[in-house]
Amino acid sequence: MRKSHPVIVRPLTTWVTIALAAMVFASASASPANAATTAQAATGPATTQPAATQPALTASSVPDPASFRALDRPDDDGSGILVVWAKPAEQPKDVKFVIQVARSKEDFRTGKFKTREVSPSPKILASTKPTYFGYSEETKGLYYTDITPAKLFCPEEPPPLTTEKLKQFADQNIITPEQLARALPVVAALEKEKPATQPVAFATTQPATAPTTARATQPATAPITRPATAPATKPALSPAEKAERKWFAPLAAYLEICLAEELKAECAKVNAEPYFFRLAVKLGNQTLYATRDGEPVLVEAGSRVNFFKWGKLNNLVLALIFSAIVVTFIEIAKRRPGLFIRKIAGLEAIDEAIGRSTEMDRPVYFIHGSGAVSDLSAIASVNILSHIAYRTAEHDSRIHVMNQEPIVTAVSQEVVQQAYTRAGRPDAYNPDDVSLIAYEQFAFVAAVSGMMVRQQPGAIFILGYFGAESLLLAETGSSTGAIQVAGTDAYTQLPFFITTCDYTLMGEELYAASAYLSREPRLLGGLRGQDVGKAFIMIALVVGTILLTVAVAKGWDVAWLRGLLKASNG
Amino acid sequence: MSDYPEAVNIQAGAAKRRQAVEMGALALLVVVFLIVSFIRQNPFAEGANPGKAIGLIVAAGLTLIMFSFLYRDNPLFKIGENLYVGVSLGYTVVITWRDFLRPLVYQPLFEAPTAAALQSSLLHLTVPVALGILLLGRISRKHGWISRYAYAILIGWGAGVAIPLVTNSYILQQLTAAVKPLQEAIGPQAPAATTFSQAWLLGTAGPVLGALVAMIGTVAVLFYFFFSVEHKKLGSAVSKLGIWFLMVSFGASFGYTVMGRLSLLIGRVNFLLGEWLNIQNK
Amino acid sequence: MSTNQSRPRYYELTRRIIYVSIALAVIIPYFYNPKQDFSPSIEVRKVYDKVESLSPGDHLLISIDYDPSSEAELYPMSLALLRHCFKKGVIPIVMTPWPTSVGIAKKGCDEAVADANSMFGKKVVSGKDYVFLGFRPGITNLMLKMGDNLKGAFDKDYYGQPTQGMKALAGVSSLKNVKLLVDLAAMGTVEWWIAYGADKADIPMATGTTAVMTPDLYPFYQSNQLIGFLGGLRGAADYEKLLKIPGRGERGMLAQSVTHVLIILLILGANIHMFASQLLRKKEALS
Amino acid sequence: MIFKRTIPLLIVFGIGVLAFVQDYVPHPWSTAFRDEMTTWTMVIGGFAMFLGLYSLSHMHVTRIRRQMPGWGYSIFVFIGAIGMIATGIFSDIFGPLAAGTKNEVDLFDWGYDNILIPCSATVFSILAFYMASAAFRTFRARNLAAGLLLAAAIIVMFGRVPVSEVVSGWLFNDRMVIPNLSKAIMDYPNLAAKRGIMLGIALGVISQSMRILLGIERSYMGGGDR
Repeated sequence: MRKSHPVIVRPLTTWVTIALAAMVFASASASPANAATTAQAATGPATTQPAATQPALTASSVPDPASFRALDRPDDDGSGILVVWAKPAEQPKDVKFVIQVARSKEDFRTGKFKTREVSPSPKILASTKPTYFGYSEETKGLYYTDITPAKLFCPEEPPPLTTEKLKQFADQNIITPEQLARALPVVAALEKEKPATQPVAFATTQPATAPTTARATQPATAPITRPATAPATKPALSPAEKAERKWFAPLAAYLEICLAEELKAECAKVNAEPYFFRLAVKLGNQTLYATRDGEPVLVEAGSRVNFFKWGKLNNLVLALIFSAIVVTFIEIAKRRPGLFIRKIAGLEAIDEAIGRSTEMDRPVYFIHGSGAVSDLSAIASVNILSHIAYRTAEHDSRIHVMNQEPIVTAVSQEVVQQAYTRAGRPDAYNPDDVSLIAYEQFAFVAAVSGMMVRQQPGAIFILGYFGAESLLLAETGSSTGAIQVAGTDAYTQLPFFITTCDYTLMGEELYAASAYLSREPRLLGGLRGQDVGKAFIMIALVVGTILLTVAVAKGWDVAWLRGLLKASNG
Repeated sequence: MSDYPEAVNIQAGAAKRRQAVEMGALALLVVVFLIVSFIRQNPFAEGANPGKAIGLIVAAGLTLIMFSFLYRDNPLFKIGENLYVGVSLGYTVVITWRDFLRPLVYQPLFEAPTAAALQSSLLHLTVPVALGILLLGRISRKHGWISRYAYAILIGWGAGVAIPLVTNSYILQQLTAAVKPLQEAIGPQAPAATTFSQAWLLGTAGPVLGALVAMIGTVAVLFYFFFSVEHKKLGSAVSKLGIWFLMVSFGASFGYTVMGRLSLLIGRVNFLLGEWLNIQNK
Repeated sequence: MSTNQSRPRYYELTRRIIYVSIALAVIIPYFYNPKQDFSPSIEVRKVYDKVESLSPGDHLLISIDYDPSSEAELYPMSLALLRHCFKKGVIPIVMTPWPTSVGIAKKGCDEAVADANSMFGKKVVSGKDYVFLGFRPGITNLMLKMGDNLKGAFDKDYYGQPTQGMKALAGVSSLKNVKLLVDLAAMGTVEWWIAYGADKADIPMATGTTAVMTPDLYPFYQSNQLIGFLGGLRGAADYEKLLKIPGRGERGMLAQSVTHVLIILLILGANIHMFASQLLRKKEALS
Repeated sequence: MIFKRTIPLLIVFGIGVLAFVQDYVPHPWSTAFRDEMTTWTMVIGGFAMFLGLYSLSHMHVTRIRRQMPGWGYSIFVFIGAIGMIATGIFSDIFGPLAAGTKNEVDLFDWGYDNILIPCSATVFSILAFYMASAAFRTFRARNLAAGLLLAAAIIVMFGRVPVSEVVSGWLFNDRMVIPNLSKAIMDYPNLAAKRGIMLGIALGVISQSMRILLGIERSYMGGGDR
């Protein structure tokens, strides 16, 4: 339901009417000449301030009209326009820049424009956004602001579901006449219950909208969460009324999504139109426009849908460079096999541990981390599992694979089954040996710890991504006297594995394992590529620091160098 | 699963006797626990909230059972462990249904309020639902491979997304923080140094030295991880430096974490003493 | 590598001695509350000073973003903050975006209300001196909604009283009217509260987090998006110290000190033992 | 072979490339694709729950059926699971069996509060004991590296608690020496190692992703090209 795209789009005229109505009050007395008082009336208390305490605004506080420009924000989905102007010669305290936005030149005259006020600060300097404005010296004297027309011209929330809306939906064949007839009394009753200004709040108790919020808000670190249910607050209703409301709830949720989608489409449309801008400075109740030939300067711009996030250019280049290095070395390795690779003790120990386990007639434990199958650490551990399962099958030893994630369980079962087949003992594979032990982090710990103490494994492999369970597992494991090999890319858990396990694969060694174990030339080539990448980073680190230190000492401007390494979110 | 004999390390007769003694002790402990619980939290007292009181007793009992594993494995722990596994399983099933399957699959397909809604649900859900069903093919031993289609999607997505993600959050963010002029290491409001710790640890000289140490350490650690360089001569010296940095870091992280973990234990003690035994410590 | 059978007896013994001593080191301080000497960190002091600077009748919003599993570290913070509010006459608005946190949030309010009576002799009344809004779903959406219309986001408080016209909420129409926002979080909600709550409404914000999460907060503190923060049990203890009302935080710090020193002594003892036996062996080899 | 291996590998490649590209494209199509994929992963993840349920139950049912040692305890798994599922169904306002409003605290919540939370909090808190015993057992200054580990651990551990202020007051006549030293260790050497490991991991991830996308790394599909 969340994904539904209503086919209808509410006629544009409806919105225009609403927008017009909303502006009637503001525009009643407004004309271009006294637009300032209108804007200022909104902020209120300024009128009561004695004018004497305010220094007068002079022409030198007005930005150069020639510098005033508006342009498409270059790396977005068509929702933003950048407005730029030069820093004026003088900036009295508490001065504000006022940007007025309208759909047409006419609208300025009739007062149908929206305003955005910005206080001058170093934060709005164009030089803070090199992605948009580059690194030229000029940007240090330019101010900018980001304008999303939909935020100014569209309502923030979709309209409430009213009886009229319901009728409209019926007209548009979204709901059937029968549904309309049944829903009307419910909506009418609900409208009466709620204060007029509040929307009918089904969405808060309706699960149909839950996935959207669940996805957007589920934090990575969130512990177990329970579903969202609001306390119900209802007046006494007859059973029949209750039943009707229950029937209506899913429909209402769906229609509310329709309304939201309509608003979204409307916003996209509003964003796509071209707009006109004027610039003024405001201090208390004084306003001065940036003018040319006595008329306020007008600039025009429209927002476009773009195809590249320019802020991520360095990210893309770096990702491509590293990928290219890896691919190159894979190719080289194909032609020249036998690349050198240093000894990794933790991986050398695998065979020894399995051998010892076999001698003592004890099982081998393989404990997966909590990563999902799309986490690369889980794949890396599965790759090692493939090797370990093959060896245990050869030795006729028994392996137990412990999982806490169902899909990793499935992949592990596949891998172990294949490994047993390769070793020529397909019948020895028992699906119960590769099992989900428990769903929750600490239930997993309790169950695995219990099994360890009871079965006394000879070798324990703890590989993947781990949270706090790392030490709990490793310490119990060490008390059983088994050889323990751990490996994780969770930096915070490494100290615990280092102290309690016999061998630890640290960070990238976990990823190197499958190449190391298989000695396949192409995989080894990937490792060599990784090393070249590391050298690249080491050089960047040292040279970059020296360059910047010298630059600061000499007073050079190397903002671009920092921009080169700047991370960009979003 | 556990068809290995449980580790028996004492001779049979002695073991039996010991087992009997242990069972007796456990039974005694349970009785004592219940008596104490009912004295401190009587669910049937007047004005008591029986749900809450029984809840407290159960929670306290499970807390003690889980701690009993520290002494040794015992029947009560086995019960607690399996119950815990079961409850967490049931909990996950319910939550998966409530938060994912019902709103994402069941309601859009089987409770679609209108024809248009159903159509759009079919459009968006047919493939993932089919993949989800393919995943269940894993249950079959022979046709397990059909589940590959489902996880191929997840693995491909994970691998593709990972590259820009780690480039941003691991490489670029680390480089942004690491590549800085040394002058910046000195904070804008470096205190005037009057004591040793201010001068050296927070003042001016310390941070610059610290920034240098951090840079050298990073390079040394990176070098330690080189796979294609044998650790000999100069290489051996640098990688040794890398190991030293790693060791200091691991020691520090270990020491840093102790406090957080102890807080959890303090929390449990507060629960047992303050809530279950109801001992106020004001 | 030895197995259980061949493992020397004293291994199991030392293990149990360690467990028992740790348990005692945590349990005994529960009953004692001596004066401890430590200086509160600057980050905590800033939060305290901010609350101290509020005048009676000002509002402070506390979001409870932890569930019972993080009670040990964050509950003392809730208590200290609420006590401070009641002491000053500041009106705390308590809410949670997590259904699992309602119980613990309510517990904190009830305990602080009782304390206000016994400690400051004030009769604190729900709806007049504080508000407990309970839980609403939506998390980020809820934050945005509160930024626009707080009484719309929570039309009733936890006890079913309508927020419209509530005495405690006089003058509060949105987050913008709140003087300080405090997020007590064990989950990754701090970033959301910064982005969707404090930054949007342009109000100061502080946090209280678990010790593990705290180091990640420094960037926000440096950029002034957080005026200060309470980190782990130590943060709670610092706040209690400033407030001069000892509580679980300070008592917890006693247990922490004792246990930390105990562990350090254990490590040192083990090392002395190791060196001593090495020396002894060398002597034996010589003789 | 085509259906068993080639097509899945092509899927991995195709989805992987699209996933890579979408991160750099702000266009609404890219957002729509990402949303679609998120839904897919959530739906597949939802079905995976059945797989986990099957795997776990199968293991315990086999234990009970074959009367393996300790099989009686497996019954408690089903008691817990069925109890939670039943209360989950009965106490859910949208469930098939309950109508009307949700009670203040229902049985499902009761199970969560009084079984799940205490168990996980207690198992978690056992860490405090394990940290002490692990430290006692392994923090021995056998060589320089181990000595550094030990020294850093002791300094940081001590610097975190209030006593360190008193002690550094006695020893150095400067209350903050030990806490500040502990902070300096966290800020510089610790940061350096952490950074080195993270950068290394990043390259490992990129290299592994490339190997997976190109189909060179395929052990997860049963491996066996050796």
